[in-house]
Amino acid sequence: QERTSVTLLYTATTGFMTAWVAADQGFFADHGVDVDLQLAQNGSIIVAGVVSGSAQVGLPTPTVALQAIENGLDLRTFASTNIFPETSNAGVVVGAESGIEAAADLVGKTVGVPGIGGLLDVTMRQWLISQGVDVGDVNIVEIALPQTGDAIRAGQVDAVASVDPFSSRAVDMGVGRLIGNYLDVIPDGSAAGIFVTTAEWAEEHPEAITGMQLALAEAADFIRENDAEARESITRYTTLPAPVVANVPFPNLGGALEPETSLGFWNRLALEQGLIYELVDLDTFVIPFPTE
Amino acid sequence: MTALKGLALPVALLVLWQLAVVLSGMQSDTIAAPDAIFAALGRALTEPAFWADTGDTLAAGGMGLALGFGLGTLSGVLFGLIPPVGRVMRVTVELLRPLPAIAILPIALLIFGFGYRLEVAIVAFGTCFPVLVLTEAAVRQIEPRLSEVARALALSPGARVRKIVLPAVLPRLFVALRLAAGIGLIIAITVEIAANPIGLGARLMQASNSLRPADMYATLFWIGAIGWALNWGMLRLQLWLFPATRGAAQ
Amino acid sequence: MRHLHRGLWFMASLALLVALIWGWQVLADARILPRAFFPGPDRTWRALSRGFASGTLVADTLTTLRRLGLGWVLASLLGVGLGALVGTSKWAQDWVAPIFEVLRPLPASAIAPVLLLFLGLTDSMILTLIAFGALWPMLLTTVHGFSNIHPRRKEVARSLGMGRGAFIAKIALPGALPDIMGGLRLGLTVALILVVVGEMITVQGGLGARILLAARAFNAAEIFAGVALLGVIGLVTNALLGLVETRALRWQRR
Amino acid sequence: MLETTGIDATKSGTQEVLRVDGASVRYGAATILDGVDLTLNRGEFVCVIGPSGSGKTTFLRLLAGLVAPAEGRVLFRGAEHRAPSREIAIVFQDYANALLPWRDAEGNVSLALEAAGVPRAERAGRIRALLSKVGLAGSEKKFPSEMSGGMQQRLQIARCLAQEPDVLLMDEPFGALDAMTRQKLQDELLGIVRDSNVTAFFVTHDLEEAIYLSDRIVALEPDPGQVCRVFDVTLPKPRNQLSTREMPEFLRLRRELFDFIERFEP
Amino acid sequence: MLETTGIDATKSGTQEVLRVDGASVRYGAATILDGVDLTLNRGEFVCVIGPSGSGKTTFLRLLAGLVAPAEGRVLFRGAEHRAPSREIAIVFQDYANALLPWRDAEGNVSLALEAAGVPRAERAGRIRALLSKVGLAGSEKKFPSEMSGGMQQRLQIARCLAQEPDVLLMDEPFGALDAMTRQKLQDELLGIVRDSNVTAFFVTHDLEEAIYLSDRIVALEPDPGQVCRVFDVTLPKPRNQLSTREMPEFLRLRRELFDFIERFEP
Ligand SMILES: Nc1ncnc2c1ncn2[C@@H]1O[C@H](COP(=O)(O)OP(=O)(O)OP(=O)(O)O)[C@@H](O)[C@H]1O
Ligand SMILES: Nc1ncnc2c1ncn2[C@@H]1O[C@H](COP(=O)(O)OP(=O)(O)OP(=O)(O)O)[C@@H](O)[C@H]1O
Ligand SMILES: [Mg+2]
Ligand SMILES: [Mg+2]
Repeated sequence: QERTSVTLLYTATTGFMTAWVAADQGFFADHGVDVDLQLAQNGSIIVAGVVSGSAQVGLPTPTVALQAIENGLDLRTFASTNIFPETSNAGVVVGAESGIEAAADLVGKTVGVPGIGGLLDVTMRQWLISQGVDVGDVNIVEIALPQTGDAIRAGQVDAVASVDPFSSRAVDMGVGRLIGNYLDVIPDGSAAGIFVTTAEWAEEHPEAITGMQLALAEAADFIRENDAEARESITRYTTLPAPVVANVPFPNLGGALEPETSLGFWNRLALEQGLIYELVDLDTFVIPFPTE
Repeated sequence: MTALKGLALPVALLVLWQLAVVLSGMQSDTIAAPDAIFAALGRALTEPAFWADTGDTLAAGGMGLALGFGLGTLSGVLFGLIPPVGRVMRVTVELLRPLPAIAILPIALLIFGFGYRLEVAIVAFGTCFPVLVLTEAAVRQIEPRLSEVARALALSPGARVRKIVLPAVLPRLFVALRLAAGIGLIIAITVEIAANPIGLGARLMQASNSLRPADMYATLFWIGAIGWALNWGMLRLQLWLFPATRGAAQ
Repeated sequence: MRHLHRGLWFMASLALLVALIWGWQVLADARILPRAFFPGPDRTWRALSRGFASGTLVADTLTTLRRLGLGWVLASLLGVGLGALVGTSKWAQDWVAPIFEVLRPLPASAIAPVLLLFLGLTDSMILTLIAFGALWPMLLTTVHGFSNIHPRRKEVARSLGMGRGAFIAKIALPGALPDIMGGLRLGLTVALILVVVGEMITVQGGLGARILLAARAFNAAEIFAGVALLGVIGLVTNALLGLVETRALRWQRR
Repeated sequence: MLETTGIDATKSGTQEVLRVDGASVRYGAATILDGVDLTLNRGEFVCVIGPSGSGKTTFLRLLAGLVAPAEGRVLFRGAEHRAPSREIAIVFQDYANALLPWRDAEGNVSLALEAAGVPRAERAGRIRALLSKVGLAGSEKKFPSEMSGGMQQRLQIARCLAQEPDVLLMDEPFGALDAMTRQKLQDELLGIVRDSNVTAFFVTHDLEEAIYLSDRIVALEPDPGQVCRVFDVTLPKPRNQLSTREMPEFLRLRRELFDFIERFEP
Repeated sequence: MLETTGIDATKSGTQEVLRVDGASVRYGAATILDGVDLTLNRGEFVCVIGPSGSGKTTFLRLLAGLVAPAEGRVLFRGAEHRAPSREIAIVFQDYANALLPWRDAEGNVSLALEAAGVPRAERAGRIRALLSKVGLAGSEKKFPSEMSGGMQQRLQIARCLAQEPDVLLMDEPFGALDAMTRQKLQDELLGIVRDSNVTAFFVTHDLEEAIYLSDRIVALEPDPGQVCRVFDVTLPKPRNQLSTREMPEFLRLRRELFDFIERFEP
């Protein structure tokens, strides 16, 4: 059997653990794919890495991938990392003594997000809209997630749309308080992150893609049975302190992609918020799992 | 003695910092006390991976600097010596020169992907133009009498550059090189922070993302130390290369 | 006569630029450059005019210009002032200069997180970032200019009984002016870089933020539009500085 | 006012201004001047001659307080003198470096007035007078780079005169001038020294010039520089370019100096 | 080989080397030289005198090809001459700027030899000979900044001689030298001109020097610079510092030149 080498770009988010486990436990290798995992500094450069050929596969969030397609980059996706609902603590963190209780109180306030135009940002906006707030009345700025606690304490921002472990840490430090999980607006089954490659590479290596799909399915099964090994992989790839990792809840593991269920929500959201100008043809975009 | 004086102020600042952290009993994901930082640095210095990262940054930055500095001096000398060339290129250079290297990162990323090539290209772009401008100015400001001596001796263009132009501009070229090295290091680190998953910048970013401020500041200190050592080494080199400056005391 | 001469060269230089842009268009039309990330001049131009028509690009440009100007002036005052201090005072050379040497190589972008912490996502954070980063070229060139003053001129000052202030104002500064002007130019370039970096970090408006967002959305035409505007800003500010320089260095023409 | 080594300074008599006591100057290991003695009195005109490289410039720098003696002392008005003073003006041999290239002729003269705190309103008039005294009327707006060598040197002289010094140290100030300009400036200088009772120390390699100007001529011997002879010039004053130069005493001195200096033919 | 304006160049007769035809030089709006004519023949020694600022240096720069005439022409060996050539050596008035500060004495002389492609092995010997000819033996390793003014000027002369030029243009080369060194170098120079049949163009403000050296003396009139008189010097050769200077013809010429130049007193 011919072997394929693949460089896979990821960011240190626990949601991507199926890929780590599949690599650590040799599932990829079992299916003829030698995967080299490479950490990207931030999510926004993952697609660029794939397009330039530095990596063959990347793990961006769906909105990013949709925008890339809109702007003429021909991409394919073949699996999801994890799917909603999120199990971990995500939510809008506000100052403990700020008096902000609900979305409506954020009008006129400054809210930090990890990346404007990123998944958390657009979702948070959608949440604001669903709570009857005009997004234009909220000042949305970027901050790095690790600074969630410090930024609120220093008064740089009034609230942060954060995720774990940063949101829990801010709460534990007594700096902040959660006022609601904005990720609730996302329909169950939507993909949180997807495995993306270029159309060109996908056409040339169909068997490698199938191999990876199978390996990811095996990894998901493995994680459900072997908690300790899975946490080891998390520690290795996030370099988070071990006590933090011990308390991290596992994500809702994904796998096969259903165009409408997995990505339909993101496609419409991106259109509504003006990130794309027409809906992306999801059936071309998604490479389905092999039917056994 | 002089070295001691130089150390006084930084040491005082460090002590103040340590005191501030201890007294305020601060617990934070972004600030660490000097003692924790030095402990982290000590630990890092024994890791091979740390040295590999240092090597990556120096190699990528160094290659970029070599390329940028080479291109910059060459075109600077050319532009300075043959004013028509400099004048014709003027608007183009002036338009490209101030472009922040970091603004072309998104595009460079799509072309070069990750790794050395990306970093080398951006560092070269970022250092080439400052060097060009400084070299051109230095060449223009050569004592006109010396240019006349060169003309009177009918020195060939090559000899003119080697015997008159370069020695006359070398001290200023060194200032340019020192500056460019600083800029090169900044750009290399910035590229690594923003995109390139190699080197000290990536380590810095990783430390900051995984809530290890002591490691982050240790890396920052290390970067500072490298820059400082680079500069110090170049000053030595200058004294060694230009013994003629010794008579300038009078 | 001389003006005419200079004007002609400027036109020639402009013509070269136009030719280069035309070549780019040809390459883009021939699809030699990948369209997705190399939009031709035509698409860049369309992005520019769209931005100007909606007014957002004008606002961003003005924001960037204001920050650039303030930050650069701040950096210049600090750089030349500290440079003069180090260049003329043995004391400062011994006690203060070493810490500059330690601080200088610190990548300004790396201290941004620390600045963010103290100053927040504000203009003052961007300005401090610029001041910290753009200070060094001016400081270095000023020190260099000061240390290269001909010893005879120092002796003239001594024999005229000039104080330190008069020496700096009348002999050292004007003598170091060619070097300082070079530093100011370089500082402007660095300041422009840092404005962009700062805006990319804070995403508080300005061309840097605009380019960042365009890059996130893979909108290459808008990236190029932003980059082109930055180029023009650099060109114009430098030309202004060049005018000041020729006026200040009139005596140098021989 | 002729040569005296009197140390006692009384108002009416010879008044010592500058004194060098057994001073030596070294650059690194090389001894340039070795045990030099000299006393300059108020209103006196002393010229220094000696072969090229004998240490004339170094001697002048010692008197100016620009170099410190390795041995011996230099006294200015009785007090040890280690730094330059505004009362001592220096005309440097390398005029090109001593002028500020970014100031025009006016500006360069103005520098001395500014240093002395002369109010702005007064300056313009004094600058014009000084420039025309050295024959630079009409070149007020020229930058040094637009002047001939002789013009630059005259500009430096004008700046030194603007200082209104008590002592005027001049290092081959007329070396770049043509014969006529030179003679005119010689007479101008003698007039200034006479009128304002300035003490002049004048380095030259022109023997006739030395005789014409001096009350006393100091001859330096090279390797290392030493005062090897002092010639008293007893020619009557005021001097005259035609008659003085034809006096037998002038011709005698000229021959004597010439014979002296011939010994050091390189 | 005395003054002739013969244009015809035959091997044995007067051979024209440099010729200036109605040349004018302008800096911006100012006319510095106006319609100057002069012919220099092979082996001839021509001195230029004139008041300070009259355009002597400019005239020399014109002959050197360092400035182009706004009107008229300069011909070198019959061909239009607009750029400097290695066959024409120039001794600049501001010697301090004309030396390479980063090379020592040897290195500065070596520059000319390198330019002429002299093999490395030969250079050392020739450099030593040249330096000792100008009295700088023993100063081979000194940098210009460690030399006195006169030494720097002699170093520049050595470099020009190393060029082995056909034409030697000198701008007040002996201005910074003492009388003895000066006389020695004058004789040295005359010897070189005689032996190697060099053409010399020599700017000076010392009238006696001009007479002693010249076959012909060109006098410049200022504002704008013009050749206003040419004096032929018919003193016998070889010349001698003592006897030549005492000849009646020498004294007559001296008086004539002096009267001439006095007209331009500033
Ligand atoms: N900075 C220096 N370092 C070493 N030696 C020096 C320095 N300056 C001068 N000298 C030496 O000191 C000696 C005397 O120099 P000085 O300039 O005083 O001579 P001078 O009599 O003025 O000569 P000239 O008439 O040529 O100007 C020379 O031999 C010179 O080489
Ligand atoms: N670059 C220049 N720009 C404008 N004017 C100049 C320039 N160079 C020289 N001049 C003017 O040209 C005239 C002649 O100068 P030049 O140097 O030829 O005189 P010179 O005869 O050599 O005088 P000196 O004996 O004092 O050296 C002077 O009036 C001078 O001011
Ligand atoms: Mg001297
Ligand atoms: Mg001249």
